[in-house]
Amino acid sequence: MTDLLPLIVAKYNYWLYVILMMIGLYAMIAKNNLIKKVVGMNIFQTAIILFYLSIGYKKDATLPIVEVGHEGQEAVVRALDYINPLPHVLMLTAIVVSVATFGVAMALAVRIYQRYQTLEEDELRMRLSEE
Amino acid sequence: MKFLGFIVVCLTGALLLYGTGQFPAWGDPGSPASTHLSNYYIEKTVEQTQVPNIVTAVLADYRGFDTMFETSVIFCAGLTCFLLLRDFTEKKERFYRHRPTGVILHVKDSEKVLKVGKEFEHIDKDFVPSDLIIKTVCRILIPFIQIYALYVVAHGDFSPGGGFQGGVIFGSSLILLAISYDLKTLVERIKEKVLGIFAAVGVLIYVGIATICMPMGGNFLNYGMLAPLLPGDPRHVRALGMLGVEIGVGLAVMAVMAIIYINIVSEGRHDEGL
Amino acid sequence: MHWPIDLIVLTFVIFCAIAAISVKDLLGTAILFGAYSFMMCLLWAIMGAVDVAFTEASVGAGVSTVFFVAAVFRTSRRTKD
Amino acid sequence: MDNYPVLIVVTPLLAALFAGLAAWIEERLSYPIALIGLAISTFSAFKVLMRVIASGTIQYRMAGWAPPIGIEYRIDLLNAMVLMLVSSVAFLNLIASYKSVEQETNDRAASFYTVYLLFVVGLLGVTATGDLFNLYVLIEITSLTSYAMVALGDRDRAPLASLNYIFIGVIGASFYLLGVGYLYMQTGSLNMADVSRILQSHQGSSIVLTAFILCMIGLWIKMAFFPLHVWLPNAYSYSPVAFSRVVAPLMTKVMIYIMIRLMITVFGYDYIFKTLHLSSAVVWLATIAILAGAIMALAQKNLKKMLTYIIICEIGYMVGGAWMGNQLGMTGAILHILNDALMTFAMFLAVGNIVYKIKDVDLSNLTGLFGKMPWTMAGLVLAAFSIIGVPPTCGFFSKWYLILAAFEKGAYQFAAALIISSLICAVLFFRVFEICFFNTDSKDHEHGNGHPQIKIEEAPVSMLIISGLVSLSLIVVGLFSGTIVNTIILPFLK
Amino acid sequence: METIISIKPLLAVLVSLLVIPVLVSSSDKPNVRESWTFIAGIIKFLIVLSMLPAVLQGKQIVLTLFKIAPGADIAFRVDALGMLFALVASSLYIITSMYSIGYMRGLKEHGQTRFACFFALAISATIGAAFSANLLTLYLFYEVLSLATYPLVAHHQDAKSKRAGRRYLIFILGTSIGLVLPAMLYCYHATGTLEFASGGIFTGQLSKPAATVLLLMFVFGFAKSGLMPFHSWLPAAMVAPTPVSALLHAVAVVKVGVFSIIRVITGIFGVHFLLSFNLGALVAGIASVTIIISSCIALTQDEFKRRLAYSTIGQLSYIVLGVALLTPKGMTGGMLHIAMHAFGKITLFFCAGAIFVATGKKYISQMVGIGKRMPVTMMAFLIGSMSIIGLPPTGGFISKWYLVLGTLEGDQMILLFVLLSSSLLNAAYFMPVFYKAFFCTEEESMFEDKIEEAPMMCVIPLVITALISFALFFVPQPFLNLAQLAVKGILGG
Repeated sequence: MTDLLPLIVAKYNYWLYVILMMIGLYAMIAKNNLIKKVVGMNIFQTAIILFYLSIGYKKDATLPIVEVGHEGQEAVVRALDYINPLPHVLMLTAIVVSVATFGVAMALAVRIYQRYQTLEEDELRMRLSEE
Repeated sequence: MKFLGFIVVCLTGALLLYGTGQFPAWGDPGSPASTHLSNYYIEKTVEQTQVPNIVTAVLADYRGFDTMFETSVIFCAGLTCFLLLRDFTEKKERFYRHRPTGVILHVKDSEKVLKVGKEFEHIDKDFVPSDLIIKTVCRILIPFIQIYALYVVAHGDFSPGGGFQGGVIFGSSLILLAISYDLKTLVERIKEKVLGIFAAVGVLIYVGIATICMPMGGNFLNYGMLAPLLPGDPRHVRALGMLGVEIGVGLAVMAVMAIIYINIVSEGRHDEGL
Repeated sequence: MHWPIDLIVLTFVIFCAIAAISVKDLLGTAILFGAYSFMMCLLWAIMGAVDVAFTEASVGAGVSTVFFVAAVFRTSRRTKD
Repeated sequence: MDNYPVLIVVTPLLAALFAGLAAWIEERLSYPIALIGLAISTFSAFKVLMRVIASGTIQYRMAGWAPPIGIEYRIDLLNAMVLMLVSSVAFLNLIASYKSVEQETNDRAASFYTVYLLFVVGLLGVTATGDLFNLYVLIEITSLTSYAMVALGDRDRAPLASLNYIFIGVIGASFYLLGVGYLYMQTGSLNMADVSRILQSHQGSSIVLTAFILCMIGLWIKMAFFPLHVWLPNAYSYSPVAFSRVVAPLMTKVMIYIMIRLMITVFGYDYIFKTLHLSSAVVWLATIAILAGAIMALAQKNLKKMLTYIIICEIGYMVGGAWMGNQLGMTGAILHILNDALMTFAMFLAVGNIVYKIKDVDLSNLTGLFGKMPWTMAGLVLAAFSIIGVPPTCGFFSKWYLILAAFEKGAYQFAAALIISSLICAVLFFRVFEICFFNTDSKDHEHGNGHPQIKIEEAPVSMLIISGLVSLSLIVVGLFSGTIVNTIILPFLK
Repeated sequence: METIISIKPLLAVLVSLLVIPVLVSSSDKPNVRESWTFIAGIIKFLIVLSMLPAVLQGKQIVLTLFKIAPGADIAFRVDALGMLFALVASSLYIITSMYSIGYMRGLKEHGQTRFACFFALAISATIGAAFSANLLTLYLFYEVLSLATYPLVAHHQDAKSKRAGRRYLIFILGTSIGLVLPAMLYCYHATGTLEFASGGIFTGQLSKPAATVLLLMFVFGFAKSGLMPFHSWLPAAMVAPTPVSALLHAVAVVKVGVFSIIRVITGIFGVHFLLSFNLGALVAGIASVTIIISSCIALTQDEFKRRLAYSTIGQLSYIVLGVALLTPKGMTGGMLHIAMHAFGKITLFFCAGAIFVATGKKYISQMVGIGKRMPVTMMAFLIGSMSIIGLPPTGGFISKWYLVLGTLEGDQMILLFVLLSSSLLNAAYFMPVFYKAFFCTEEESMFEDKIEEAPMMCVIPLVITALISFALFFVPQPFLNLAQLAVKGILGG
């Protein structure tokens, strides 16, 4: 038990990401309202982004922006001083993808509401089976 | 469904927790992720590209190919919203305000559209904002927001930010205009056609810059080959290439954000809305 | 490490996430969702991912929320769960 | 410097953008632009294929950065084949689509072509890339465009189908992304070859195992492998014909390709079959998938819906073959990627022609079609035979390899499932043929004198020619399957 | 054995395939269309015939088209057995085309172009099956034949033909996909080849139970051979127009089934292999049961074509029986019976069709006195039925003679008994027809005076086939030589 606590503390970001992801996934599967599902989807995606950024984090390191001296006085850059930039890059892309999906999902929700006047899945299913 | 969802979620969670067991400690500088590739980027970026913001450099140069498609994704999202929602038919039910008297006319189911001018004013059915304070504040704020957006785009090489963030901020300023006044104001100022062309042109700038590198003798996206075309220090050519690309991204993102907003909020009719 | 801040933000993130999917009013969900995004963005800023945090602040807390409200405006606030 | 590999992907992208611009300036220009873009792409794919066959794997460095640093295109025989397949199917479909797009999306055809091209860009990029994250971005492009396309179909039901597709698609893509994250955490790299090299020394790691499971589940969701298939039937059957003709043959097949690519190039045979021992379990799953797909297809009353369930059944073939763990199985799976894409394409081309004429393809509406649309039906019959697995159509030969692989591994249940599904497909299609061949309202006339002369009402020539060509290619590809196996698949697997 | 590489087998297959587009394009000019059918038939026959001398000299003509997998190509090989079958099928195709012109026009059938096209396709597949060099190619043509025949069976497009077509497909396609395909793939898996070899391809890979199961899968899987219990498609398929029943369901289709069984027994398993496990007796047993039962059922059928169909089922089993005896004489008899039965049975079907064209009657009980109105037809019928029963002086006698010799050679007294008793049954179900047709008074006759012979195009073919049946008794050489050559090749003598 003694080494469990440090383990939990040392990786709490990862635990958090798992929890968020489970929340998001649960909302996507179990929620009845389509917009709620979209929210779940977004939580799910941000959880993954959190995971990636946690991979990239480095203790005692600073932002991945190199401090450059003026005109040619380039200091020696030590890799240990800077946070890993690659996950940031990847996650920028992921955020863009998620907002794109979000926009499309919202547009679809509006379309569905136009047609059926409801966003509740059970009511939609009822309407569909009526037709 | 709830129960099934719960089980699926628990299984996923268990799998992820299982995977977490052997993770390197959080923030460990010696983990593989922080040593294999990232060191190269951190150490070589400035030397190779003259761009201090490593994220921008990796985004627009080393992994510029990803970003090109990311921009295409955004373009595609805008196009999708347009395709899904855009409705060119006029709404049958309309409201007009008679300016001199302030009487509101409710026109139901009529093909005839009243002439909007000095006498009559077309007003929204659902939402009529008319708050002087908000209008005035936004009027003052919007230009500053837009300048800030341009700054974010242009300064992306040196500080956090870049084409995408700048584009979103610029787009937000347009949305703010629509919210504080009304949708018609925005649509009149920036035509749908302009937005559509901006979106395509933005991505085209990116792909175009990338493509030009090929006839110049380099691989796709190799900004280094653009040196003969660009003025200034050839060492900065990559930074310039990235700037060009970021401008393209910004343009596209700005347009797409506005397109998505306008289409969603007006159900594709571009007349009334939040 | 600013672990107290970190911890507070973490708590908020989870709180907002759960609240966002369980509030029975979609407009409320929209706002909570914006708050969630913003908390997330803070968390990332703490972790040194400024670019990502910047993006999330403008996208997640900004534009997405606006899209959300716009969609709710055109559909309905009603939700059963 | 030779830029063909990137031209395969970039020309359609450029064409998409120009077509998008043309939508606002001169709408009629967008179709020729799209056509030219895909033609160049197909030509480049052909060039690349020839070069790869002649001189082996091609590597192309984006922006000139060496592989683990930058993104590379690594095109070997398998990629080259799939690239050729995707680009030519997309190109042919575009030719055939002109009329049906006009019919289905009258006022926004230009935007349709833009989205269509972006979809193709996504598929091509997914196939060509050698970078795990680039793959994700391109999967998202394909997904996003397909959400859009699906939603454009049937006015009433398509948006809901599309939204459900989004939810499941996002889960799938996110699982894949997570898997890549786990891999990145273990290796610090995103380049497939590099990751594979580093993974050699982490065979027992739980991170790698989780990554593997996540990637596979993600891809299975994306390819609609049986228990995860729920989104596919609605999404494919409500989408516009011009799109379902390209998504049905290509989307799932490209996903299978990715699965095979991950299995062979990234994780490696040894890891999957010697370290994990998951083979039998997945083959059992595939067996169930095949049977379930076939049985669900039996319950359908709509031709398009029925075909979508057959796709699910075919996915079981390929997954089972790939997981068989022997060379024959992999050969069968890869060959079936090609064959299934072609036969589904032929099938949907024919169905597209029918939809063009009679809108609703409920089985009860199809009476007398053999008389009305003989050429279309000929194409349909050939495609159906290929799906049933009648020699010499190509469907038979991939089945041949798959069953042999099952025998070799001793997975007799899989072989039995293949044969049963063939029989069920035969029942399915002959049910359709019966409806099309016999007039239900025909009186009990003794000797055919009462047959009214049915007027031929065929689809437009542009659609017919493509349909006929593709259907004939089923036989040609079938007869040359030995050549394909020997020049492309076996050298690749060696 | 000497082999010649030649494109002729391919040509023989392709001729009628290539003529299909021509037929389609001339669909509104019936005379042009029919002459093309003829020309194709004759060219096909000539090509087959031109290969005969080489085959009779003991050479084989081979051609490999496509390499699919090692040991399983799409390839042709013309040997004596294939030659025998191809000769029968292609010669009868010409005669049947002539007959079908008379029949189809006489009845003003619809969809004649479609009919001609699928007929051409079917005969192509038949020739292809005859010339197949390995099981894969054989299976390919077998399946093509099954599918090409479906529109012919269901030609009338009414409810009855729908049912018949459905039954036809369930039996033929179901067995070929469900039984033959796995069996074939298992063979390939076990041996790595599907090439027909005179000694079989198995070299001890199979235990007896496995071999039994595999053999049964093949024997029942080739359901076109009509072995019970997979026979009932054949009577059902009699709803098809008579030319179809005549050529396909008396000659081409059913014989392809039997031919495939012979190929599997001799080329895949090998005679010695089967002898060592005593599996020949099993097949022979199934065949004899089929012979007896089908003959008994034939007695009860009143519809003329159905009676013929059950007779066909019995006769096909003769062939299987003969080959399953695994003795030289028996196999010769079986193979010879392919030819002899073909000429006899096609005559009978032609007669049934001619009667139908002339009078519209389908049932035997309605045919009282027809012999007086259509004497030529009924005389041909007599010769045909004698050939089937096995009475001299018709060709049927020769094959049956060899079969009997075969049973004696193999000491199979039960089988001998089966053969003889079934001959009696044959006579029992054919002779009443003849009796009804001729031996009745003028009052009993069911026919008006105005009834005449069917059109010339119907009568000439049946006269020709009857004469050939007759002539084969005196000149059985080409077929007999081929059969003996084939047996010699198989037994490695």
